[in-house]
Amino acid sequence: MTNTGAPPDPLATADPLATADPFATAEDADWLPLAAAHDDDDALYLELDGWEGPLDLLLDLARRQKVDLRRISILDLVDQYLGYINHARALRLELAADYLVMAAWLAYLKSLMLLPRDPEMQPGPEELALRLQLRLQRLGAMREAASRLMARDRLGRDVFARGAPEGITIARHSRWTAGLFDLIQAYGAIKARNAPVVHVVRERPVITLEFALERVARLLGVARDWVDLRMLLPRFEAGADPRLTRSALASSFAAALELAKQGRAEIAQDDVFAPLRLRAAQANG
Amino acid sequence: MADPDDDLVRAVEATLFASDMPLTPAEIALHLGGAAVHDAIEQLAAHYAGRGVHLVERGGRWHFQTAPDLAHLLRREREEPRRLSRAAIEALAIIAYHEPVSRAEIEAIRGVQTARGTLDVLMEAGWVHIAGRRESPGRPTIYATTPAFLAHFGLASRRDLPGIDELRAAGLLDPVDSAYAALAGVMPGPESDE
Amino acid sequence: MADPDDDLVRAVEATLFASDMPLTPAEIALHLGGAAVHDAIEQLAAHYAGRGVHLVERGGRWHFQTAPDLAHLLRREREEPRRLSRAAIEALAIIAYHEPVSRAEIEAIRGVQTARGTLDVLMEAGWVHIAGRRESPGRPTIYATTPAFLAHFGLASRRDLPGIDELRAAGLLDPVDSAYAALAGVMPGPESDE
Repeated sequence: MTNTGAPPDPLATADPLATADPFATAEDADWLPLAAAHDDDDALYLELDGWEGPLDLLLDLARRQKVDLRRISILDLVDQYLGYINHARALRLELAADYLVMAAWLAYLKSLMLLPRDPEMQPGPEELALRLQLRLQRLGAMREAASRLMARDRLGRDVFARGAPEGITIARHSRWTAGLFDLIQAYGAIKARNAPVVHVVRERPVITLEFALERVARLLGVARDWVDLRMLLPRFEAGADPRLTRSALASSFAAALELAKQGRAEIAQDDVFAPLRLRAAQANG
Repeated sequence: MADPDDDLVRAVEATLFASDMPLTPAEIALHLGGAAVHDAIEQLAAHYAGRGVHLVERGGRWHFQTAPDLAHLLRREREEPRRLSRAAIEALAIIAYHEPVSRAEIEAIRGVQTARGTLDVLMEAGWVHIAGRRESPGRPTIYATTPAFLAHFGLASRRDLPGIDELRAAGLLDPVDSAYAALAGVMPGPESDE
Repeated sequence: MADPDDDLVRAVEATLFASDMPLTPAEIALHLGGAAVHDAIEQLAAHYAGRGVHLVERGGRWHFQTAPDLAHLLRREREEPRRLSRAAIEALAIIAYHEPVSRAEIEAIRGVQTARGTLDVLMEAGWVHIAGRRESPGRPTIYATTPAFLAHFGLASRRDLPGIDELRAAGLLDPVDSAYAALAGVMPGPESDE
């Protein structure tokens, strides 16, 4: 993204190849198995001796000029690069595209440097050359820094931490808490749980269907008049569990349906949610 | 430091430090190209004698270890209040009311198995101890409460534990169902009306 | 030995010896009940300076390690099963010298794309971590080195990176754009010419 080696606009029309970014192309491998990089004839490394892309090859060629990177001749470097690529082609080595892109770009740079200067051109060939040089310096600096870093006394290779440290730990010590009430309540619960089992089947707060059936049938008797179902519910004292009332309504309704099904009662409702009316079945009526 | 003896001492020191297991003098010597390491080991052991780390021999093998008086530094204690589990407090209650009891008896009273860890927790808390073995088949271990138990629960003696009658009066012996019903406010059954 | 200062030195020594990871002075102090450990650490580092084991600081954390000059005696015979690739080594150096740095910036320096796995390898080794995002268009992820990186390469801090001062003075840690601008005597950025 911060690729400053991007060719200027004129370059784009002059050579479509050069519009491609001459840098940032090849991908690289991550962990090398020991000394295996040369054995597998990876087409990407194409016998180019394992250069990681054209900038890497350029840096290596620049170093062969045996001068400070700030003083290298870019023209010589371009010639060396193009010579190398031509040589590789002559040997029918398969060259990765990015090396060729770089070759085209460098050939264009060389032509700019040799031709009479066009003052309109921005950036000019000097700037392109200088930027290339700056990039080579930066890559060279990092490559050197990397090798100095790797040559340091490394933990686990040259220097060692203690082989069998005892380790220091923070022991969590639990302080258990419980109160006397917890204790006697727990005991009470056990005692209650295991008290001599006297099963008293408690009456649940429900009106069973059997109960309702018997009751509704009895109250309905032979009534010829319509009776509101609610009038047939058992009466509870004030404050009684409301669930009991609901249960009575539900089972009485079910009982009414059952009686109707048996042909012993008739049911009528004038409207949705209107009171449900009930009367004894009229003989053949 | 330029003394070759010192270099050997340093090499032995580093070898023992980096090793992940105690080493015999022969193993150390093997590491160091067959040098005679006996004196160097003696020198090192003497050097470390007063320090926070000692060079010690165990069964012919040497290794560094924390000075015994500083071993407590390796474990920093941190106290965390934790509530007893329901199983633990029930087991504790049974022990308190019935002691001494065996694990089988605790389980018989609780009606469920008691995990091994439950009694460990009570012993770790210092409230229960092993009170011997019962002279019965299998000679099971029996458990009882400790003075620390009484102290923690504010009891002068086990006789201060409320008796069954008091528990009943406090409603703590009510069967679970009726206790639940009382809480839910349910009327006992529909009245039989006319 | 009865000197309380000595006791503290011994305690710090034992703690650092026993720890299986480098410790900050604050961590040591926490372990020793909040004592002021700075002087004790200094004393210990001085005591061990000439010995086979050194007490070293790496990124604010202290640990014992064998003396570097004994490496030839201690180097493990068995080969490392895997070695860092050149790509990974270069990416690591670029991160260390430029941190925090984005992937695009690494690629701009190396001139090749960085395979996705390369940075993962460095993070898996524990030497590099994600240091957030840059507040610039695209908000790219930025990377930086870890204390484990400093420990592995024997650096007390990033200032100890070999040659970092010279590189900075020569402008070699600045991007090409600003370096060019400085050389050409122009402001960075696109020139607005006719």
